[in-house]
Amino acid sequence: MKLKELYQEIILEHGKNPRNLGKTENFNKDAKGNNPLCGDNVHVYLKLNDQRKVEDISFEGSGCAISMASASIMTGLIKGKNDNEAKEIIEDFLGMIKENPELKNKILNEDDKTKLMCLSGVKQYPMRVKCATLSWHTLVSAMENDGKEISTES
Amino acid sequence: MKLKELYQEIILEHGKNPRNLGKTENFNKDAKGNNPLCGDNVHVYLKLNDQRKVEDISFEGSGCAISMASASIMTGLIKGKNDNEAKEIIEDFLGMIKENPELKNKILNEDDKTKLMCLSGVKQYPMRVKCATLSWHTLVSAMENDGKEISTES
Amino acid sequence: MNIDKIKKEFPIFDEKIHNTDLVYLDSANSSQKPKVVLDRINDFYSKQFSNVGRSVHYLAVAATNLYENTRSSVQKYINAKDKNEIVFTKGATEALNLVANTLGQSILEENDEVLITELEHHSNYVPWHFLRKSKNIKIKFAEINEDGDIPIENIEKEITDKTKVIAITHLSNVTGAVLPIKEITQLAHSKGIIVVVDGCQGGPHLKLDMQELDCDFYAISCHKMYGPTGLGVLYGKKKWLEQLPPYQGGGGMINEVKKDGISYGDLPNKYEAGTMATAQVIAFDQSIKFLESIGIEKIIEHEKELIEYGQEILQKNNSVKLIGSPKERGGVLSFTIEGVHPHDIATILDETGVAIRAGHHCCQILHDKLGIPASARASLGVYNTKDDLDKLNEGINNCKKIFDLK
Amino acid sequence: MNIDKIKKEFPIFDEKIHNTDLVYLDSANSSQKPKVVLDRINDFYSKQFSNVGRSVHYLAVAATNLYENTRSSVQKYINAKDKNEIVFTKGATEALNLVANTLGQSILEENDEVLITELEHHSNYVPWHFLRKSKNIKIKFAEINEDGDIPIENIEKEITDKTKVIAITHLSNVTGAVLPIKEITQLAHSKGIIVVVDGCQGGPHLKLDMQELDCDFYAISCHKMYGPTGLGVLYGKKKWLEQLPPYQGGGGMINEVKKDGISYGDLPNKYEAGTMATAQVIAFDQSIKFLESIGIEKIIEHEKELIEYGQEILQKNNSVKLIGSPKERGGVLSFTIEGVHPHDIATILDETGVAIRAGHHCCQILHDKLGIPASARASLGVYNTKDDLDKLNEGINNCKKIFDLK
Ligand SMILES: Cc1ncc(COP(=O)(O)O)c(C=O)c1O
Ligand SMILES: Cc1ncc(COP(=O)(O)O)c(C=O)c1O
Repeated sequence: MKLKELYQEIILEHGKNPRNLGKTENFNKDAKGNNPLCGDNVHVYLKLNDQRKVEDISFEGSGCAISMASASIMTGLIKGKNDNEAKEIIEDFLGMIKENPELKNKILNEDDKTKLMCLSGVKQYPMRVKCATLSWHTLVSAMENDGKEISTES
Repeated sequence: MKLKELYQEIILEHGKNPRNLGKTENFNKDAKGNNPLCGDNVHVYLKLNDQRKVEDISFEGSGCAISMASASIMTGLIKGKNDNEAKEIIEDFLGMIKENPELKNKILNEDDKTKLMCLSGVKQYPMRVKCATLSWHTLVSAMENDGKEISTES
Repeated sequence: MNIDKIKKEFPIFDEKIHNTDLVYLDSANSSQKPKVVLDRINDFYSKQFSNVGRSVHYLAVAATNLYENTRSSVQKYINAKDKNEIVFTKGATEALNLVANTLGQSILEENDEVLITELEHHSNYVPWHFLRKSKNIKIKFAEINEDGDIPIENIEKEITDKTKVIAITHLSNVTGAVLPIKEITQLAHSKGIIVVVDGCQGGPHLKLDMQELDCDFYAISCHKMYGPTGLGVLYGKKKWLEQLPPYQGGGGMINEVKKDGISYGDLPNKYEAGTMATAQVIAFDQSIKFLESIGIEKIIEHEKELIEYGQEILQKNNSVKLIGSPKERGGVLSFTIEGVHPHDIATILDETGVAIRAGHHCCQILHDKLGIPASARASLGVYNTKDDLDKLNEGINNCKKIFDLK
Repeated sequence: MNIDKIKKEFPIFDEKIHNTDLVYLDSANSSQKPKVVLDRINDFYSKQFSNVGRSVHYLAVAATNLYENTRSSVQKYINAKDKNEIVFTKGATEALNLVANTLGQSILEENDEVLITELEHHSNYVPWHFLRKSKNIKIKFAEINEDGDIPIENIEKEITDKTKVIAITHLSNVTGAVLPIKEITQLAHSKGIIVVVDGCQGGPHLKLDMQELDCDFYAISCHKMYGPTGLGVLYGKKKWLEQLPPYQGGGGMINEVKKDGISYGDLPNKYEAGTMATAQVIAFDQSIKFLESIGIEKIIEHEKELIEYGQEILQKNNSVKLIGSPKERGGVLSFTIEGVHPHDIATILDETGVAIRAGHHCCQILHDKLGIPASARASLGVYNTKDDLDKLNEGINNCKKIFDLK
């Protein structure tokens, strides 16, 4: 049953108790994301230090289990990485959701990769892909800090 | 063959050599008619004297054989009638074209009625009814002289 | 009313979704189509097709007559006084844009107020927002009460001597609240205010009587009334349609065209520029015949029974919270489950063939007011049964199981 | 190219008109539809129907994908650079209104000039006339030459430093003249002028390559391209569609909706407010596949042969006067018979099953210029044959007999 793959334990658990929820103190980069069709929204806050390392990251927002879990897992994995590593992880994740069977990056350890792969269940739910990717797109925007609001329709 | 009923001798003859074509001198009432879908147009000029008799009537315009013949026959029959008679003839004609099998008025003689009945062939051509009635509607408007342009779409 | 028989008229219910029967509870979004409508489309295209109104050949004449027949059928169905008060549009959204735009061109002035409600669909807000931007009009919102209703007092309260238009839904696509249009119109007209009704949900669920409601405009969405997509109807009182300027320009809507000026055609051509949705208009006649064959009174009764049943079982279900409890509710049951996001509900229900909608249903203002980003919505059509609502309830229980709720 | 086989794909040709075979020479008005298109409509409604883009259930997902597939097919068929440059409208007329309206809102200013031509259809004149009324822009007309062509010099001549837009037909629906859009665009762009092309007749008769033409906007009428009624396509360069304001407001085109402000969605949603013509969009994919299965080059060749044959026999026929003799003529043969009004011609032809159109074909400016109130028009589709043109000629001879002409 596909539903089991979508709503794995870890997704449900992160969805219910999302990590890094709130507004990081002293953030210096942020962006908002929005899914106009369903009303989901997310706001990602980032503290990038001088070495361009993500010192802190958090998010605010509301959304379905998938989107909350995705944001929760994402923030957990990105914290402590520098911006190039972060970008590689993001790209790898989006590629996996889109088409790749697996994650390819060499930055995350196996445990972390397993966590991320839990989100691969959405591949069978095209309308839910946006839920899984919204926070990631918003993170990209925050890092570029171009101030542009991200919508999953673009 | 229905076409023969539509294009009777008399229609073709009047269509080719319309009577009362031109602009009556000293007209005191007039109106324009227009069929926006096909571009046919007619301008009816009327000289109504103090006794409200149609002293003169004419028309300008361009259109198909049916519309030219109709205007030509109409102007011939209306000349010399007073306005109540004219109205009765118009109503009778429009009623015949719409649904009545025959003309009912007691004003026209049999010869004149026969002429008018030649236009009844359009009953089998719904899209051509407007061609036969445009000048008549325009005449009504001229008599009322309300200055409103008549369009067969109304 | 024999629902089994009615359901058989809808080919879609022969299909399997995820290997189970389809439980379609998304009719407020768009209704399914009976076979007569599909057959009419097919027949028209394959045996009678021509463009209407423009040629004098056989097919064109026949098509034009069929097209105008639908106009007469709609007139009768909604009890409009005049056939020319019926304008075909591409949808209710276009109908509402037409009204806002032409009122904006000719009647509304800077600082005039348009009064809408917190229940309005974006299609009855954004077109007025355009005028807020371009003409500096004001938009006011009549508030919902705790039942999700708009009592007439809440409207009266917002009326000022600047209020020129009240634009309001007949039936909320979220709370299902039926608004007292007739009374609102009386109130509005006593103050010279124009009433525009968004009848998208009124169309399929309520008896439509324009002369009784007396509103100035009423917008209908044909695809929600068992008709084809790409078609709407704007009812407008003749005095307005004659007075207002045209909306779109093009072939068919003109009287005379010269290089230095253009005069426009009479009704209904004036508002039907370009080639219209000919086949859809012609087929919509069958939708009306279908509705008439059952009778709107019967449909209302049937849906009322379902709504009551649905309310009952959902109210009994722990964690489920119904949105609104309006005095009169038509066709729609929106709800949330504490701890499960509406999108997750919809996905989980879908797995057992139960199709509902999740989101803000184009009513973001309302959801903001309710303090929720989204809701789940089960909406009814003439083909639904209590069994469908039981399956909805089972699906909800399945959500709760997956999310480990009581 | 096997016309017999192609003709068999169109169910309408199994029908009898006045007890004779249908000779359909009114495709410039609207084309007939192949069975694949009708089947797709029927299949979609009866097996897959749902609204697109708004729900997450199975049917909605499938419908959304089908809908977006057509966008991709159109993109490929007209060689647009980006999928989001394809906007679905209710017709070409709406597409042209959209362009005029949004340019009027944001770019055109008082005394700016829009240059159109004497060949333009009312749908490419009235929308600009609206701006003449509301914004006091000027409209200029590039003149036809004696062949019914618009040589590029006649356009160049009218350009001033006030010219902001050239709005021009690709293929005249009266003279059949094919205009040199690519050259016109080069000229226009060298002066910073926006080019809007009315592609209604280009769509079915010419190879469409947006990147080659390089025009800024191109309007297509799907029902003239063997597709369903109630659907059009607006191609617009991304830079414009991104920059211009929205046209209609409603569900689906928004980003965020608050009481005091609204932000709009990204392309293509921004221009697709409300429920779209879902079934028609999905079926139009089959029209494109049908066109591709034959190949537009083959169609052009076939129609060219017919046009040459038609010109030949009509030129030989006394009293018949062809309208225009453009350098390149596509799809259309308009004519008059001295002494017989076009309406009479159409009625008489119809009696033998020959369907043509009579009137000004929504080109009153052109007819005024030619000094005739109306003309008769035979227009071609992929299903026509020389035999059809022979029947046209016979019908003309019948007119002459009835009207006692030589
Ligand atoms: C050249 C031209 N432009 C515009 C139109 C209008 O297209 P539609 O009626 O499909 O909107 C037509 C067809 O009627 C046409 O031939
Ligand atoms: C209340 C209400 N208003 C307006 C609309 C918009 O109708 P459409 O999308 O058919 O234009 C809808 C449906 O989506 C609706 O439910």
